[in-house]
Amino acid sequence: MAKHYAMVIQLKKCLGCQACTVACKFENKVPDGQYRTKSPAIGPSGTYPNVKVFFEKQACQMCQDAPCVKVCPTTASHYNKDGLVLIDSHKCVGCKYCMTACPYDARFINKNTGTADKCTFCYDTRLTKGEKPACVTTCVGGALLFGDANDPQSEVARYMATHRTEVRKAQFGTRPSVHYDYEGVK
Amino acid sequence: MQRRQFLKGALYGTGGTLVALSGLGAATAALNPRRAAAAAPVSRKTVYSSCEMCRNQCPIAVKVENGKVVKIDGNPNDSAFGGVICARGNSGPSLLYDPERIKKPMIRTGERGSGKFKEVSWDEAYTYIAQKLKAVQEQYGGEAVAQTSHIGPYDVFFQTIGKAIGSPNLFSHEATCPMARIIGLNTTFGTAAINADYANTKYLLVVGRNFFEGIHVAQTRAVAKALSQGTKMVVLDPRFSVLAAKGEWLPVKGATDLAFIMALANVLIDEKLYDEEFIKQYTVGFDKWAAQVQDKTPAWAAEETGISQDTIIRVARELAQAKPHSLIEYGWRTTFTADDFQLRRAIMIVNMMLGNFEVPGGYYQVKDAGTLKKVPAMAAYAKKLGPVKVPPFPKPKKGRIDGTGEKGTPRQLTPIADGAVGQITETILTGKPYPIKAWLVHRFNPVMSIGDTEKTLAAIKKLDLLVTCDVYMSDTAYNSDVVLPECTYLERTEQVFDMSGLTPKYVLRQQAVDPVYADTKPAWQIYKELGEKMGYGQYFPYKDIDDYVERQLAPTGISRKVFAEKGLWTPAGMKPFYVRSGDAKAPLTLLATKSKKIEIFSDAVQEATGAGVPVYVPYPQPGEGEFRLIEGKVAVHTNVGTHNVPVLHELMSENTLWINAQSAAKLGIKTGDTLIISAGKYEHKGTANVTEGIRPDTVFCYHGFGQISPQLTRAFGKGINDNKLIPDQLGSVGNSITSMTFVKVRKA
Amino acid sequence: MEQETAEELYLSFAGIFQRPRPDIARHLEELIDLWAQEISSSEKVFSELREFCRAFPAGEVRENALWKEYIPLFETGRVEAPPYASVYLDRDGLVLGCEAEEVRKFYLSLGYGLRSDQRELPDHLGVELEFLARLAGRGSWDAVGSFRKSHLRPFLRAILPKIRASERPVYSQAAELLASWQLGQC
Amino acid sequence: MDITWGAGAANPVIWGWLIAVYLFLAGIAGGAFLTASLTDLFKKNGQARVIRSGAFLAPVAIIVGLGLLVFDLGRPLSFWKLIFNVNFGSVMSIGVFIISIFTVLSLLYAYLVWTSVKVGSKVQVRVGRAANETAATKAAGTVGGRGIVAFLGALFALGTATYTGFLLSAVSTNVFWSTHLPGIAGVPFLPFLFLVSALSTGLAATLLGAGTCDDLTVYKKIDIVLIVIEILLVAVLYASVRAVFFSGNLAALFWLGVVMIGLILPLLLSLYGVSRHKNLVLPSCSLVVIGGLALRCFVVYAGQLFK
Repeated sequence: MAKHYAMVIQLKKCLGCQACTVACKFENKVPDGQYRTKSPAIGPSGTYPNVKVFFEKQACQMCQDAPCVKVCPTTASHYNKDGLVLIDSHKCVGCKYCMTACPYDARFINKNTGTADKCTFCYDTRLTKGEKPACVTTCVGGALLFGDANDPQSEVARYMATHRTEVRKAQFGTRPSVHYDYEGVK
Repeated sequence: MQRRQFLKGALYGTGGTLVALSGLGAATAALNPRRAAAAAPVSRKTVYSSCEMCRNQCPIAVKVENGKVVKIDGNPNDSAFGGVICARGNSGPSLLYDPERIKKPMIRTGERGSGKFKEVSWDEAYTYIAQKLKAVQEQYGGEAVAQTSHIGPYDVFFQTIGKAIGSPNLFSHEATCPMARIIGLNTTFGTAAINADYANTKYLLVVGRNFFEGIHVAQTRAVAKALSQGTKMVVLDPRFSVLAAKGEWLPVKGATDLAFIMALANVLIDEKLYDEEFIKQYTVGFDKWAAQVQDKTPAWAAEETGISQDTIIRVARELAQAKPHSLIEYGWRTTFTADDFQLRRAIMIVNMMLGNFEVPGGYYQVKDAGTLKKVPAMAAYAKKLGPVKVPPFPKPKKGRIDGTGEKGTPRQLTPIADGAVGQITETILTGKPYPIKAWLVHRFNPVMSIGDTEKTLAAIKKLDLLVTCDVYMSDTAYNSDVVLPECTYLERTEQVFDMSGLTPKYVLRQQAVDPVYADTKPAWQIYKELGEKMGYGQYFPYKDIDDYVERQLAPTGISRKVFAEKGLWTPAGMKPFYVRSGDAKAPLTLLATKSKKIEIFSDAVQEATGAGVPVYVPYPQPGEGEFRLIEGKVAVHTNVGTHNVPVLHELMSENTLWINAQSAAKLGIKTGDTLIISAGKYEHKGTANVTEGIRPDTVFCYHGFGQISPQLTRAFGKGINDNKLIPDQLGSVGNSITSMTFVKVRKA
Repeated sequence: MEQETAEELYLSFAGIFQRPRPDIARHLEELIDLWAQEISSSEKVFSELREFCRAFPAGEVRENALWKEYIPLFETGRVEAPPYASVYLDRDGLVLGCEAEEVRKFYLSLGYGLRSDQRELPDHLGVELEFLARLAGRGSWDAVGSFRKSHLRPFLRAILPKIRASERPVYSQAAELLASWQLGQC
Repeated sequence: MDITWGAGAANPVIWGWLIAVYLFLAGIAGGAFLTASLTDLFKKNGQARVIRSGAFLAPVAIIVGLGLLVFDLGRPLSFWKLIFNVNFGSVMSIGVFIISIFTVLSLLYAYLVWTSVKVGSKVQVRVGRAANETAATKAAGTVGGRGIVAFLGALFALGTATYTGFLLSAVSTNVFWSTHLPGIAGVPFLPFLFLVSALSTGLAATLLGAGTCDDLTVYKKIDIVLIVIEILLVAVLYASVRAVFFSGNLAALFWLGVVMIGLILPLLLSLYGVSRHKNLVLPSCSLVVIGGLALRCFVVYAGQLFK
């Protein structure tokens, strides 16, 4: 069966420590001031002393119905053989149409290349070597699970089978491969 | 023609930077160099080392491509770290390749603090320092030289200089950090090498420590693991920290934590919930403690702390229910009050009432080689590092300026290796008990770390010599006479580091790449060379750091190769060792106290302070219109050391002043407003951050911002320098007090 | 321009843009004579240079005067013009980027390595100029041309305006002269 | 809480004023071309000044607009890749071809009109405006194929004007841009609005270019009709999407720029003008053009600032 790489983010375990943010920067040589992933604080909500806050790791959601792929005029944004949304920077002209289409603000114009850029799940540098993405391996809180959702034995598949997870902005029907477990934080 | 000769002589001779390589040029000169560069194969290697973006020395795996560090991961061979490293650790290359690092030794040419320097050779720098030190030594005696550093592998080399000179005034930064915890442990267990087994605890009460913002990767991971297994966590903190967000937040009134702890003891005794057997078998002085907490009822504590009586009783019962796998965290931060060490003692006493010593999910004594040797069944796992023998140092002629070690005074309890670093500026300014005229600083930034920045600057002006060794032109370096550039941790090897926990563990920092800036050097080399220049060569009997490591490893039989291949050593086959896990009555033969018992009542503390068990002291609370100013750590910075690292600066360049929404409304303050924060003597501008996440009588900012060295281009002047507002006030045992500053806040 | 002159000129600029040194400081007047002889530039440039020599007589006074300018200009903290090409040409603003590596390989391909006892980064302005002096000295004009085109000139175009803008005695004028010689402008 | 560490929020405005102006200019180009070509095709003895104005304005507007678009690209020099990598599912990819063909046709048409003017100017020598224009019209008739170019160009002008609306409405994840015609799911709203606005602004700009000339009443009447339709469409838009899109800084742009300057004032002026000053176009048409620009800016920004 074809692979379906997926990520599960357990928000109650995310400490907002930004280790993933920095790991990604060096793994993928992301220019300064730009980020493929970030973990902003959501909140605080409530009133003293009953306050809540959590961190939501944000990056490309690896949609299976990706608006960015649909609108890309040059087919630079595409699905690769493993179903990941990737960008062929040779084809990209930097029109930013994909950025307007992405409901997750996951994309940016790389200031070194002038082309659209975003999370790739570290496809070239790590996945193809059998390693997990840099953010996953450096996660201090252990909030990130990663694997092949089509393999029922994988960590992600087992987690999703036993926990209630959500995708962000489900109303757009983008079918993301990044799943969030909001248990204990909202 | 003459000119030509001169130029050639000057630049092709000793001054040149290039050298002709024989036999290479002719063969490849015809190649298109660009293409040649592109076609060359990439050489890749992974160097196991240890991090130094903070002081925890986490094991790391440094990926090097073509001699360049491209990525840093956690060392996957260490199960406590699991290949994980924090944001700061990940940022290493950003520091390594920063063009703003110091590159050469420098000597001041303008006024002190003018920022005018010239670069000199190392030899010139050493000569200059040696001459100045000699002059101070001759005029005022060796004790007029003070040395301060953070704590690190460099200390053994750095402090050799001071010891050789005959100065007793060697300081660590601990007094501005968790020294109270160390004293609390020393006086209760006879050693500070007591760790907590967070990962297996079932109930965790945290008093002011903030694992999720002051990150220690192994411990933070352990706490996170416990939480994910359903451990309940309760956090006492006037501010809603990230840690508090992951547990139950009890916004305790500042400086009253001891009341909470004593009330817990009161409940545990009152309801007979404590581990009587444990107390009887392993401790001394419980009756005196019981008498002390007898009237410290939950109702009383509720009044003191602002936490309801019911909550206090509930927490006590929950702790008792989960015992012995429940623990109260002993705290790892700057001190709240003058007698903070008594709070730390009280915490450990209540822990012992839970019987959580040497069991999973409780506290345990670190099982390093020295400790294990005492356990016959475990002795085989103990591989004690060899000492690197040096001749005896001259005995200092005078006592320390801070009174450390003086019997019959609270300073008797202060660890001699740490001292009260805040005393230095006071002594320089007053000349009491005797003058300090030279100050050597290594990887420490007193201007931003010893309370009252202005006072430290004034003190610096009175010195004959200030030498700072750092990687950046820190606020202190900027005001120094001589600045020495250390290379970063990625460019140096250091001695074997003991990182034992439930099993012994050694970690080795190993050089990953050549120094980026050729004239930066590792500390061991700097101080060995300086020592030799000063005629103290005999105190540096090793050839280089590799020789040093060899001497350490020689008696252990551990091969250096282990470190090259894995980055660390732990004894094969040894399981985590808790003395009492199999047998709850097993004797605690490892205890290092004189009585061989856990000292709830400590004779030493009694002798030093008259309070052999912790006694509650009420501290002032902020008055009308005042706020308690507290500070803390942030996950992306270390103390005052990383604010200029490009990537980290980008993540957080500025701090703000947290102020409670209701308090802010009364003052008409909104988020983003510019405020004047007034601590009486000093004022500081800051940006308001109105939040529900703080007590109405408290304001908070992250520490280390608002740096004053103009050569820290990025961090310079950004945010609030809390250190300017916090006075240089020393507690009973010499600890710096950071949570007793009251400020007024108004819109600018 | 004849071989000897080119070599001398490269050497003279290499000398100026490396860290201030007693011998260079001592012979500053001679360098100025050389420049006046070979490079046409405004009289103001030369008069300012000579004025500096008069104000700071050869010796420690002059050395310290040079240090006073050199450190904030090139060396520590808020440097006005980092002297490393990678800082400009690799966009992430850090040293030892691809440019440094390419320059180092260029040196290597022509039989030069960096001295191990006095190591400097390969893409330091002074090192690049010294390299060109050596090439000029041995008459490798093709290599000079190629190195200038692909490395030196892009670097000079980025750094010289910064040095000139700093208006620091000696360095600004030297940058002015180097610009008019190497970039054909004044 | 200042958990201020971590990446700051990204700038929500991805397509800024360059794109808004480009959309506006594409509209002007389409509208102007339609004005000129339809006059040319359907009105015997059509106003030559109007034809000329529209024919010249169209290529200038579209080329300047495309220039802005290319300038806005992350990699401006690689714009040609848009032509060689086609994604038929992408509105932009299709739009590239429509606009490219339109640009060529508008240039060709402008050339044809220009040559005919030259022919015309040889024939007549300052005998008065009427003679001039008649001659021009005659000359126009003499150039073969201009009608075909006008006709094909008109189709692509229609495509260009509508495309700018489709470009935005195809972003299905943008609730504002992808608003549908009320009651008719699947039919996007913006293409209609942009087409009407394009016709209106293109016509207005053409009239401005034509300057004062003989009776423009018919154009003015058309313009009034267009403005009325646009008012209706804007009202529909206002009623069918959330109020947040018309709030904040954009409220002024919408109410003042789009509604007052772009619609109400020109409508009043035009009504007044039709009845009183047959040849006065400057005030009303200028306002229409400014209003068209305001509309594009409003739509582009509102869709991005409020998601």
